[in-house]
Amino acid sequence: MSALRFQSPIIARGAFMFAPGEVAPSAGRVTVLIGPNGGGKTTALRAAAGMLAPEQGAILLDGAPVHTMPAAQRAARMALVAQRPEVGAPFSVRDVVALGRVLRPASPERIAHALARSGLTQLADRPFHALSGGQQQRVAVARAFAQHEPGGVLLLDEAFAAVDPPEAAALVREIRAEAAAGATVLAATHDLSVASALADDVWCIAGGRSTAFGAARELLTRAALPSLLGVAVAEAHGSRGTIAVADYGGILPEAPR
Amino acid sequence: MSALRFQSPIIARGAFMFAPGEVAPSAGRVTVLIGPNGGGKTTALRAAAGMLAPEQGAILLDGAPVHTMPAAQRAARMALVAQRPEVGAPFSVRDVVALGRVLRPASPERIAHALARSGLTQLADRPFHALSGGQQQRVAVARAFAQHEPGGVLLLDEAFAAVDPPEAAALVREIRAEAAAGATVLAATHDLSVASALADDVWCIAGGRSTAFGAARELLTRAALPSLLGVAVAEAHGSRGTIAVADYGGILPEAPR
Amino acid sequence: MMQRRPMIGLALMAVASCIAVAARLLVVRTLDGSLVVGWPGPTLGQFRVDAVLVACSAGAALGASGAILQTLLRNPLASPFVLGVTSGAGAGVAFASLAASIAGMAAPTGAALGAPALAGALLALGCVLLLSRRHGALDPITLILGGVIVGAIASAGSTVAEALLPPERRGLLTGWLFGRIPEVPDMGSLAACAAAALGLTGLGAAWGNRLDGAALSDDEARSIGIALGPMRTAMFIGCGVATAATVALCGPIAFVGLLAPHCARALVGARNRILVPAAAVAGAGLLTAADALRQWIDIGGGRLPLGAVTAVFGGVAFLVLLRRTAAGWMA
Amino acid sequence: MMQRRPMIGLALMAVASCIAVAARLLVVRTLDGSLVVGWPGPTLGQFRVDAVLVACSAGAALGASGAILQTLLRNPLASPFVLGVTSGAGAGVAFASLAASIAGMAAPTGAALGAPALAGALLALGCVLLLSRRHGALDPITLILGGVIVGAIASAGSTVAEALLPPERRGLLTGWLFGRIPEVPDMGSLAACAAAALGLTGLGAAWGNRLDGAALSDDEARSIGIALGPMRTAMFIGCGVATAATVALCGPIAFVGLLAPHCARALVGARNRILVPAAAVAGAGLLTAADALRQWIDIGGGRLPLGAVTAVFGGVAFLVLLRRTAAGWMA
Amino acid sequence: GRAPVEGARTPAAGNAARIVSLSPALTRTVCMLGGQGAVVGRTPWCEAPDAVIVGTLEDRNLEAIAALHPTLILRQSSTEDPALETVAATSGASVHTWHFDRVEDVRAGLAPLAKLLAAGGIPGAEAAARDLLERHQRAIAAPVRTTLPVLFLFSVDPPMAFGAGTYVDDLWRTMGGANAISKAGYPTLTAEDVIRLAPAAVVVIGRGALPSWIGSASPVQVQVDAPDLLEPSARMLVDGPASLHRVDESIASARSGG
Ligand SMILES: Nc1ncnc2c1ncn2[C@@H]1O[C@H](COP(=O)(O)OP(=O)(O)OP(=O)(O)O)[C@@H](O)[C@H]1O
Ligand SMILES: Nc1ncnc2c1ncn2[C@@H]1O[C@H](COP(=O)(O)OP(=O)(O)OP(=O)(O)O)[C@@H](O)[C@H]1O
Ligand SMILES: [Mg+2]
Ligand SMILES: [Mg+2]
Repeated sequence: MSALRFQSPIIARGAFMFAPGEVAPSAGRVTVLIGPNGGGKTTALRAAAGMLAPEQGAILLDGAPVHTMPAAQRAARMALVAQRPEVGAPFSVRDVVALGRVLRPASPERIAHALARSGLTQLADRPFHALSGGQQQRVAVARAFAQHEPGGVLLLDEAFAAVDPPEAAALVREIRAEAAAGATVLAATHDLSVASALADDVWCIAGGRSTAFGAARELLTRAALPSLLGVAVAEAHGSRGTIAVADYGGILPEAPR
Repeated sequence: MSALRFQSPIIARGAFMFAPGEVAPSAGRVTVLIGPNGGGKTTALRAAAGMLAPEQGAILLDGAPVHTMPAAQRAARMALVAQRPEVGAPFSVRDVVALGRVLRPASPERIAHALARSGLTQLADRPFHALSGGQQQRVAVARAFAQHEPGGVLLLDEAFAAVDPPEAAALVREIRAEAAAGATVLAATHDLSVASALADDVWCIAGGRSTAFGAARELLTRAALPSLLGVAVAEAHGSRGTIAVADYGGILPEAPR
Repeated sequence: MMQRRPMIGLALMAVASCIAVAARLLVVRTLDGSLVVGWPGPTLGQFRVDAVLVACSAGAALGASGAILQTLLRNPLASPFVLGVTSGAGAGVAFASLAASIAGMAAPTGAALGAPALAGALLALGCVLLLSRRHGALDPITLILGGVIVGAIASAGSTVAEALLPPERRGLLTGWLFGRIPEVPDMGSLAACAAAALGLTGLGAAWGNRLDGAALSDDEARSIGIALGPMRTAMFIGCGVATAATVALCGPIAFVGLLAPHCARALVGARNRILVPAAAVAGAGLLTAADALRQWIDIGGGRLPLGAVTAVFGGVAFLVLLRRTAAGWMA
Repeated sequence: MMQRRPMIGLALMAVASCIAVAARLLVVRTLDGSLVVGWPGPTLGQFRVDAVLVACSAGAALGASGAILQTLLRNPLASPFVLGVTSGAGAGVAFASLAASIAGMAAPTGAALGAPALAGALLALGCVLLLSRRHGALDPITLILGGVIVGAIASAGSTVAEALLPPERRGLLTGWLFGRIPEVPDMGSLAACAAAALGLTGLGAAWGNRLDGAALSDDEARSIGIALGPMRTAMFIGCGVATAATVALCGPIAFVGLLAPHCARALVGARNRILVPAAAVAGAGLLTAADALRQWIDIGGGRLPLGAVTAVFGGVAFLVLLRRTAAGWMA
Repeated sequence: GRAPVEGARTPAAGNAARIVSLSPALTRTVCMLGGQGAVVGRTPWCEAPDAVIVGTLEDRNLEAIAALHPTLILRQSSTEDPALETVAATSGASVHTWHFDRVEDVRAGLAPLAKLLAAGGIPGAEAAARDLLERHQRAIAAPVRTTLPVLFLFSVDPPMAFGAGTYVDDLWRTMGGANAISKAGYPTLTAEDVIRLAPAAVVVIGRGALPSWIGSASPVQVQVDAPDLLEPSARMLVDGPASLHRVDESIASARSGG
């Protein structure tokens, strides 16, 4: 089980300063990142993946700073799904997913399993660029599945944003299963229903600072969320627990709107 | 008020065949497109914007086929927010938004107003590429606002997917206001809470075919949605009506998960 | 990096170009090695004025073409050269020389080279445009590759023609293929080139916002009302014709069309409304400055070839700007 | 278009290349104009064998470099030429010739050109790499622009040196700058080039999957474990050295490094594990075929220049593939 | 042991010379020494129509040369060509390299070349060489009338001149003339340079229309179609002075007439 730890890293990106303080997402749990656009969720995930060098402080993976770790070593323990996947060559879906194991042995079964987990089995031989937006996003998730080893770190940057509800439900199950198997999962999302299903813990980042870190049960509530996100929240009672939902308005029965 | 009409267009994209039959989104109403990944939502919106030429049938804007309409004329009546906005040059946010009026007079006030509606006033002079993913998506929406004239058509392809809840709430209000002012709005989304707030009508597309078209009140319900989308649905009661929400699971009180 | 004050950059470049013009008009180094400053009287003065007019027209046409092509092809390596037009013009001239030689006529020079250069350039442009029609629309990647290949084949054609020419005629052709700023230009060619430069710069500035729009994805560009296909075709033809006019006047002049837009972009930013005129000014200044430098440098073998001076001078200028602004092609 | 059967494409190319080799070895056009098939005996046969070895080594080195560079720079116009290495080598040779001329020594030829070519190439490569370090990592756009500019400046340097050379030495340099396949190569240079070609092809194939990974965004490439910075640097140096070895052996040979990868990509797809060897095979075949063709074609002025035959033959092959597969750089 | 070569011509009987010349100037000189029948291989620019083209100095076709079974291979260069030596060895030929820069180089090369031809079964060659040298000496003995500096251009766009130390400069100055260019070599000039030089006359060697600006450079402009002045061959030695005399006449009459 890997231990990921934000040790007061400070990262300046132009006018923006990322300074979340001390945060340690727990292994075996899913930590969901929420917060306003430009708050720093992507910055947090990229920094956790070693893509950004902190000017002060550090982000540690099992005690070692991630951004100075050799890429291959880091990749063996940590997989990232970027907010905007890019593939600059005419590869097939399977080719792209196999890249998750570019440095380690990749049995065809393993790749096939990763494809299946993201619902891509039918699409495996299609050119990546002939897929729809949501399908492409699922390819990136499948690549992370192929790369991920039990007990590693999974960093998901809005990996659900373009995914349809049934596939999102499947991905939620898969990711929770990884966490149950010991993975440290850090997932950014704006979708409170995804967050409700996925989160053990919630980390809220705004203006580059942590504004809250705690159990989902306490933070993903009608009481706590409005002050964290600045939006009205309603609650639905699903078959497997309470679901928080942003209240943008809804459907009024009969009466004209 | 513009009348947009899908007159049994048939568009083949590789193995995929888009053949939705006769569909006419109403002017003055918001039609929300839902459906599985790869179902054809983006194809529908691109075809509506005149980007794809139907092999049979047609998509008509006030009786004229959109894809043969001169681009400038079409742009004056129809604005598109693409699923994946791209800006290939180092422009500022304001520059990008001003492109919405590239062919028509653009008063600085109009651009400023469009920026304000997407919550970008503070970011107007930042380079587009220094924005976060959600901020970039809002820039694309602001460009469409700048372009849109009352009574025109707004085509939004998952324009909310990366947007944070308070800004999504604001955009929902702005878009509903446009519809109230006579716009024909066609918006694809996977987020049922956005759909609940936005939709007058719902158009469900799967496998390139329309699987349902009807009033949101009838389709965005716990009864209708599971068969349309293949996912369990819960309902929340917001301050302004019922909100449908995908039931991926939720937060269970106290007991360990 | 975002450019906040593009007008200041443009003004700076205009001033630098004016200095280059003044330098070319007023300073020479004579063959005996002394620098002479001053107006040389009407005859020689006319030479200098004409050379400046040629350098400014050609430089502006190449700079504006390069800026437009880099925007439209979304490739920082794009330049009038990649359209294949330059090589096409070279091949036109080479085959005209060969034909004259076979027919026993005098080798064509000066104005007589304008027609074959133009013919070769337009032929190459036509081939490239035909090759890169895909599903009815011009595809940037196919266009860029098609242009390079057509250019390569045309260059090969010139090489062959050159190899077949008798040696005493070959020098003439080789001299032409190096590119030069004629001090006594053919006035028709000069007028054509100046008109092309002005027209293209004006078009680029007037359509600057539409060109900006081409930086979006194809769908988004079309959705804001840009008729992408016709605009690409029109702009490519415009750039091709301007380049052809330049080659007819001066022969193939390398690098200006590549470097001037990058220098301009580093100073005024990426908005085409200002970038295209700025690239035209940069091209004019660069070529005039290179021609002026050529008049001053004497390393023992007579005047240096224009292309060499342009590449060194423009290259160094670009490298400085590249380092200084830490801005490149993007962001 | 997706390529389902890359191995078939590779086999096809290998067969075509073998045919080219056999053709170069066994077919010549005699003085009276007829094509004759047969083995000419040991002495002349050795010439043919050596020419084939040179063409295959050089073509393979250039093809593999081009494929790797196009992948790493994410630009279909990338080629060994844009690294500035080719022009750097040319400048090295030009200045060596000039120095020899000034020192009153005999003009360097053959093996004696290897050292200055290599020195010039490596110097240029070093400059490009230094220029394109940004925040410690190599930036593709800066590298591509820096390479073009350094190349332009180096070419200008050769032109200047050429202008300063006495005319009887100039021809030799010009001949060298055209590129040629020596029939009696310097064996050290040949061995170096062959080793570079094999090494680079092997490296490209072995690291093929990592190179594929470089097609992802920088973040994603790093996240799957690719040390992007070191890999880019290593690959650029590898391509630079291979190109330098080629130029030392044959002079600057244009287009092969640009065309061979595109031909290969059209036949075997974009996976580098196969693309790099395929581009090497394509380069070897292309250059050998061009050298063979050149022995057969006589349009009245002796053999055609190698560069011209390569450009026409390779260009036409590429255009056919481009049309046939309707596949290009992407998707 | 000579390797059997496909398409080879039958080797000539006895010691008859079979010459491959890789230099137009050397080809011309060989012909003037009576060896036109012996030239079997040439460059595209050599005037020896019976010979086949075997390439150029830089791009010689080794197989084609070997197939000709030459006895003499003539080059004009400042470097050696080891590969060519290898080929020559297979057919028992010898490779001879000259380096013609100045008039003296051409003069000095004449006797050795004639000796080679004589040894190759062209008996009159040595006498012809002596005769050529005599005619040359006679031709340059007559002084020119124009002593003011004259500019010799072999290209007008851009202007390129015969500078100091070139064979035209040598001839003209030996004949008492003065060259307007004091730089060595073949400098490229600008039109303004030419006008600033203000030579007594501008001489353009070659054909083709003269640009109008030449008129501003000097009141006297002379154009001569004198190929003998464009290559360092024996023809240059013999006919070059005559061409220069014609130039001198034109200059003199133009000056007195104007
Ligand atoms: N360039 C293309 N070439 C071939 N097929 C394509 C191409 N683009 C999309 N398709 C196919 O068209 C189908 C519909 O895609 P579309 O993008 O319209 O789906 P969508 O409903 O928008 O999905 P998503 O929810 O993922 O955005 C998909 O099956 C996809 O594979
Ligand atoms: N390349 C860059 N240069 C300068 N500033 C940047 C750059 N990329 C991001 N930023 C800034 O960093 C801040 C945080 O961005 P980040 O992408 O981490 O936000 P986020 O929380 O992921 O937002 P979103 O919900 O929109 O994805 C933003 O204010 C943005 O403007
Ligand atoms: Mg983000
Ligand atoms: Mg879509």
